[in-house]
Amino acid sequence: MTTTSDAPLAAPAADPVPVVQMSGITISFPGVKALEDVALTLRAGEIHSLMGENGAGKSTMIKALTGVYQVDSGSIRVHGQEMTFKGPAQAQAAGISTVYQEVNLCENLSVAENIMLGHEVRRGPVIDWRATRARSREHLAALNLDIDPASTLSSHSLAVQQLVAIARAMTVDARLLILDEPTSSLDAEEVAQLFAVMRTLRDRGVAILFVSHFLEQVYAVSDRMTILRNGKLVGEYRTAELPRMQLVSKMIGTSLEVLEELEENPRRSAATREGATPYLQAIGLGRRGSVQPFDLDVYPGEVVGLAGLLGSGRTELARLLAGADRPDAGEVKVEGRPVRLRTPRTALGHDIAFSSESRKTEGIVGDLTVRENIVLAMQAERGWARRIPRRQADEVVAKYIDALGIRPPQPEALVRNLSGGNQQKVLLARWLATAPKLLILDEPTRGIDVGAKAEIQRLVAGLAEEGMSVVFISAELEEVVRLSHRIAVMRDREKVAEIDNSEHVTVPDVVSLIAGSDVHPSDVHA
Amino acid sequence: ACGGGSTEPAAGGGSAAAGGGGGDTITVGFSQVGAESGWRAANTKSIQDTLTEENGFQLSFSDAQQKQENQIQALRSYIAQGVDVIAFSPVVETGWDAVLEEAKAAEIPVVLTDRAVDTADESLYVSFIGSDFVLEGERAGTWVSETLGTEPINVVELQGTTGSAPANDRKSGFESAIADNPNVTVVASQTGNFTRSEGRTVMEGFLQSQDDIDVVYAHNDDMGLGAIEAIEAAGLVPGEDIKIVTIDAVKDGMQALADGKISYIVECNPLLGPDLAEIIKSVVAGEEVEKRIVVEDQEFDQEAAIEALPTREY
Amino acid sequence: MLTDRTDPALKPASGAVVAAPARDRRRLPKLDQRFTPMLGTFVVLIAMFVIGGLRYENFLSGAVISNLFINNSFLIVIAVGMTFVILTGGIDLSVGAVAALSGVMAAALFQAGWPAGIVIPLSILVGSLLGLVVGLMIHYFEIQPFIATLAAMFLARGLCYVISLSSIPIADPTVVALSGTRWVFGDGWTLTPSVLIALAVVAVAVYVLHLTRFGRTVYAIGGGEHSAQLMGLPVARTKVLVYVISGSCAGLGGFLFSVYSRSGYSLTGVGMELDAIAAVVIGGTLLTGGFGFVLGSVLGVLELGLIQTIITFEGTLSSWWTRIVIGVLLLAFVVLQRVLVLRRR
Amino acid sequence: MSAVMGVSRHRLFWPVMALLVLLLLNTLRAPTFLAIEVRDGHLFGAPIDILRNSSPLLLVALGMTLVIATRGIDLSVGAVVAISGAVALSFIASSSDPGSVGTVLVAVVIAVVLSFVLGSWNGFLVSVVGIQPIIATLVLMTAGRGIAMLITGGQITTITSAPFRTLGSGFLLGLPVAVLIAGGIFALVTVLTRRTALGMLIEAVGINPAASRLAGLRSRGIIFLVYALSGTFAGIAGLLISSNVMAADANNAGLFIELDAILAVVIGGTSLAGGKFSLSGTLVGVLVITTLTLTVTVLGVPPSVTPLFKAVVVIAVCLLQAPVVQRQLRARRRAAVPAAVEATV
Ligand SMILES: Nc1ncnc2c1ncn2[C@@H]1O[C@H](COP(=O)(O)OP(=O)(O)OP(=O)(O)O)[C@@H](O)[C@H]1O
Ligand SMILES: Nc1ncnc2c1ncn2[C@@H]1O[C@H](COP(=O)(O)OP(=O)(O)OP(=O)(O)O)[C@@H](O)[C@H]1O
Ligand SMILES: [Mg+2]
Ligand SMILES: [Mg+2]
Repeated sequence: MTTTSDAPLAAPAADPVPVVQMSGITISFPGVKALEDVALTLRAGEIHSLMGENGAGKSTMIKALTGVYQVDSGSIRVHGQEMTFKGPAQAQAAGISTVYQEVNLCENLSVAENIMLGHEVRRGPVIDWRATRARSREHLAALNLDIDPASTLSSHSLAVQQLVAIARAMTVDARLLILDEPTSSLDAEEVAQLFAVMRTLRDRGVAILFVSHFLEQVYAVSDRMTILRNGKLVGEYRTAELPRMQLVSKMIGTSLEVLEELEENPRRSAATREGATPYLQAIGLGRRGSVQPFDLDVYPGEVVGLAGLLGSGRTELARLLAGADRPDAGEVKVEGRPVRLRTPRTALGHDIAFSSESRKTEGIVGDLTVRENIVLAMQAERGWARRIPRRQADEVVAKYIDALGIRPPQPEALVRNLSGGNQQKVLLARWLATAPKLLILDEPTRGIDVGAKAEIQRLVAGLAEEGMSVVFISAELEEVVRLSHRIAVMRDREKVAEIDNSEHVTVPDVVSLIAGSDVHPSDVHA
Repeated sequence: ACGGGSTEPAAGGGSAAAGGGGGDTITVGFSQVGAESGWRAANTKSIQDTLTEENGFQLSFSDAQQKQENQIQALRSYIAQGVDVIAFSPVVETGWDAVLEEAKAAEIPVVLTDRAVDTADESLYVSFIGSDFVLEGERAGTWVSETLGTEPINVVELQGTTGSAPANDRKSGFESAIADNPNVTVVASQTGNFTRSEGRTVMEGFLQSQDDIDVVYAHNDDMGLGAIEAIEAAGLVPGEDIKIVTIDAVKDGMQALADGKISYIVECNPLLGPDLAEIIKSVVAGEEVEKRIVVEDQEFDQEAAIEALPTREY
Repeated sequence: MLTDRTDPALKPASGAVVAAPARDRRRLPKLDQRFTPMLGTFVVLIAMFVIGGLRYENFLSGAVISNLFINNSFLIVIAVGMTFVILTGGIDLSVGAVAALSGVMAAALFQAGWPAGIVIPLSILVGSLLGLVVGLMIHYFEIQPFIATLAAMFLARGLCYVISLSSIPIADPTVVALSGTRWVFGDGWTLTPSVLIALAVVAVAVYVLHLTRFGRTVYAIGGGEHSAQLMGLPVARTKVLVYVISGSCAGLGGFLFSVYSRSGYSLTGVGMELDAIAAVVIGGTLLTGGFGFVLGSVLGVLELGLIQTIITFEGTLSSWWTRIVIGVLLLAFVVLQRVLVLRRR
Repeated sequence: MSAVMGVSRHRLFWPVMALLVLLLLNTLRAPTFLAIEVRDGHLFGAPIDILRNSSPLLLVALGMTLVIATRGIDLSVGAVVAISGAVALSFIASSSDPGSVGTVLVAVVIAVVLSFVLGSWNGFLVSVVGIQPIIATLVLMTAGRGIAMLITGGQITTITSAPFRTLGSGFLLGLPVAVLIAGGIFALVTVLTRRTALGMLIEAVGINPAASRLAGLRSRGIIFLVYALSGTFAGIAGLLISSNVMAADANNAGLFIELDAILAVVIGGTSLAGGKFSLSGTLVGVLVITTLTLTVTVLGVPPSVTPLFKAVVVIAVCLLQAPVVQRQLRARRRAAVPAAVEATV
């Protein structure tokens, strides 16, 4: 640990005129000062990471730059010229292309249109659809994505949508490309592909602003980083000169405990299941066009991880277990008794809770408060007539705001106004509050900062220890391997294997299963 | 093609018979304005009850729901069906030339009921049966002017639906009748949309804003009946503290007149069926008919009402 | 079939990169899904024609079908404008009153001796102007479309009354010629200038919605206004323009109606906005925006017209039965369409 | 000072201001406008008239608020008003003893139950069949008046029955019975939605139906319920309206009441996009509309400009509530406050 790496950098050596220079940026929302006197400098030919915990103000900073929010004070210079953008359209015209944190595309339109809207190839005033589609296909190909550009966006999983959003950002010949958590639901391969593209762009002289909670990714790709904490600037650093531990301590502002915890997180091994009845048993459960019939047992106190590539059908499998979609084959037993999970409500009645991967469309109820969002499922279970008494609700809400570190810690805040990561925490709180016996978590750690991620992992482990069953889906295989007692592997919408987790199982083992090559037969029940 | 009884046994009647026609029965297509009021319902009933098969008619009836386009479409459809006579109560006064020319070209005589059409070419229809709205307003005005206007009086007016022909005409008729009597002043005038509840609400407003109201002139009985409710609710006595004059003479209005709550009613007779039947018969027989047949409208005061009430049909 | 060529989703993109077979299996029904509501309307329409044809004499004739278009040309135009608005997730309640205003104004100006060359554009422009005001109110003052257009409805109706309380006949030679001209093709098939104008409006609308950036922005706004904004699309301008279009269509529709009836009257078009909205929704457009087609709206108008035709052909219904039967037919149409859509899914 | 500013920032500040301004206008025209006197032990005066005339609209608007909160709309309330009145009055008119309390009670129960059934029908179409609310309720809107006419035979059914008259025109404890009924139901709905979790669940369904479903809400049941309630309240409103004039007018009872109700809901600050709703806001909205109607008469606005006048008021209220205007006003006030402080020093 040297002193130089700790101190903010001196004046940038390279390009005298940065692509974007923001200084003294202050933005407040009713009740929250989201940003206070923050500066950010983006230079041509550099990948710059914006770091900070959930709610630190990263997305707000980006929106300030692109004119979504108007700054209360501060200046924005683009190529040395003072600018105030009235909206994203103007920022785009000035060569700033952005992928916002929540996928902001039009689900009703085709993939091609989402990529090309506003830049369609035209012949005179008429859109040339053939050329437009061809162009969009090129952009998709750059990301190694071979989907039909004419298909409707809503027919694709969130990850694909995220890639489409990135492809869209590439259509503009941008001088600055902003990516706000673009990798949160991508798997390793896609991330690598994205990074390759980012590097190419950087070498071409494009400035890139990158936001991610994955420290590996930040270290792998970025040249420089700016750290925010609680809406205030901590400093700007060269990546190579800032060790991880220090980065985390700067983001969190205190000791390094959390990260250590993350590292020493106990390795799960298979629980004893002899003689036990599975809490949930799926027998030949399937749905045409969505998941091939599969068998799956989840025992009390067990974490079952689902591993698979993008679009391998993990989400669809989870939805069948949660009553969100109706199966057309097979049966489900809960504690040995056959049940029919017709709706999420019936599943909830059997103490099965499901947290969806799309928090914006299927998770939060934006215009309700944090309190209401947290008690929603609890209330649904009790029925409308018996309102949860205010005091009990307050207790539950306070407990989870505290336990999950939801920020701002105001029960009356509208969930819509929370940062992405904090919205995710609210959702978790909603499900935990129902005290489920089986908790199905689809990408629960998406967009959550390191500290909170460790917190959630510990929480899941702890819940399992107390006897709760958990089905855990994550794009991060490490996480799956670290947490699960058992891992079900999905490929092409089919459950292809199941491994009992142990010390010997490694991420590459799982990867090879996903890829379709063989592993130690002893661990596999295909 | 006509599927006959096999597909729709219940529907065999209407169109098949209309098509088969011939004989003595006269096929008539009648397009009604709509069913917007009790008056209209009585009018419809009178026509449907008169133009029956026993009386030698085959009636094809349609309700335009106050839409001119529906009515034009109905007329075209009658032309296509080749009825013997078309009769209709136009929704609006203007805009009929084109379709009437088509009827003329198809040599189908057209009889207007209740409301006139505004056309330069009077040969487009053979006859118009109906009341004269302006005259109704005049008669109401004359009565007010002559009976009550011997001393200075304040009149409030409850108008019909803004822009509708009866509202326009009854207003102007009344105005012209009271024009030379300086004693009669219309102090407030507002639309009550021909309905009781709006008549009541508007009257409540008048009672709040006007210090001294002597007479209410309502464009129909219903608004007058609504006004009675408002006057009674205000602790006044209709017929004594405030006199009410209305037009229409439906049963409820006549009852109120007999009870002394309304002071005077000018009739607007909806029972056009018999007159219409007669005209149609003459037209089909090729006889000359009068271009304008003004329906016999009576006027009622309390005594007349008591006398007429037991035999009142609508 | 202009859309065939223009909409990306219609053709299975021949040159597409090969997708996984599992995905392909799902895509086929997916593709249809956007068209099923419209197809549903179409199938129901055909079914009604067949049933009507079996039930009534002369029902399945060129005259009846031609009349369906002739009697509804103005509604087609208005529904086209409404489609734009509803596609963005808005609604326009003012169209009926604006149509009346346009007609009354035209009639009044003709009465005052103005030439058709000035009156016709003016009567359309008055709609555009009101639409502009409404659009600005909705976008810049963030007033909900329902309320802004309701206020515009009062406003337009009020202006009608101010111009004239009674109906004004139109004697202008151009209008008389327009309303008198009919081209007859053989067995009852007829075309009028109004129908031609309406069809032209439909064609232009299809072109604009599917082949211009503006049109795609309309759909994008319906899919998510916020997203569209973040994508850097000209949301403000598009939203305002959509109401201008609807206003202009209402103006043109009102003028066509005044041609149809050769008069202007301040009470015309009461409830026409509901007819237009119903037609658009029956045609498969979602009120929440983003999904739907102009051609669907045309089918919707024809469907409503067909209900009216059936009522007339029935000929024995009393006033109240007329309403009940209209309600029941409407119900039958939408439920049947719903069933067709569900089935195909 | 800050208290004043706090008040002016309240959601309902501008609607309440609009109400006060209207009352002021009336008082200027008729100085005794606000006076309430006691006649025969009853309160009497324009404010009482306003309250009594607001009662039916308030009932309809209450149901409408809940329906709108779920992203729906109920166009059929006017028809239900007509049917309810028609059924009750036909029953009373045909009974042997129209004046007995028993007869009236039975009539009221029949009408309310029938309205509940009609509301449930809408709920069924929307929540189970899945038809878009505007079309689903359009069916009953169209057919409903036909049904009402069928019941009354197209005539206006008139009755004389003292107990029934009490509903609309009677007094209890000095207050109009109608006001007590509407007030009681208002209180009931407030308790029902705010003392139980129903309000929150309705809002959740309106804001994000997909998320609500996954959270385990029975959204079908909730949607069904709000339409059933809307129908029931409309039915009670129908009883009040028909009792008001002691007649059932199938054609005109409750005509366009749906528009007034929606307007009231929106003036009260509930968004048509669904979600958060405010019952007190609806109450204020209803009072604004009823007062506006009375104002037109009191001020002597000529009928031909009445719609214009209404449009201006509606636009003014909405513009003042518009976020943009609010921000401007706030900024101006902020600027003005320091100056004022300086002046006092
Ligand atoms: N529109 C808004 N209204 C009120 N508060 C807001 C609004 N937008 C953001 N905030 C608040 O501003 C703060 C910063 O949020 P921001 O979205 O920038 O965080 P972030 O750093 O992007 O977090 P995450 O990693 O979770 O995405 C948060 O406390 C958030 O609640
Ligand atoms: N309704 C649909 N129609 C067509 N394809 C669909 C539909 N729903 C999902 N898909 C496709 O099916 C695949 C499986 O989706 P699913 O969400 O189950 O994947 P997953 O394993 O959860 O992956 P992830 O959530 O990481 O994207 C995706 O590639 C998606 O594009
Ligand atoms: Mg963020
Ligand atoms: Mg998934």
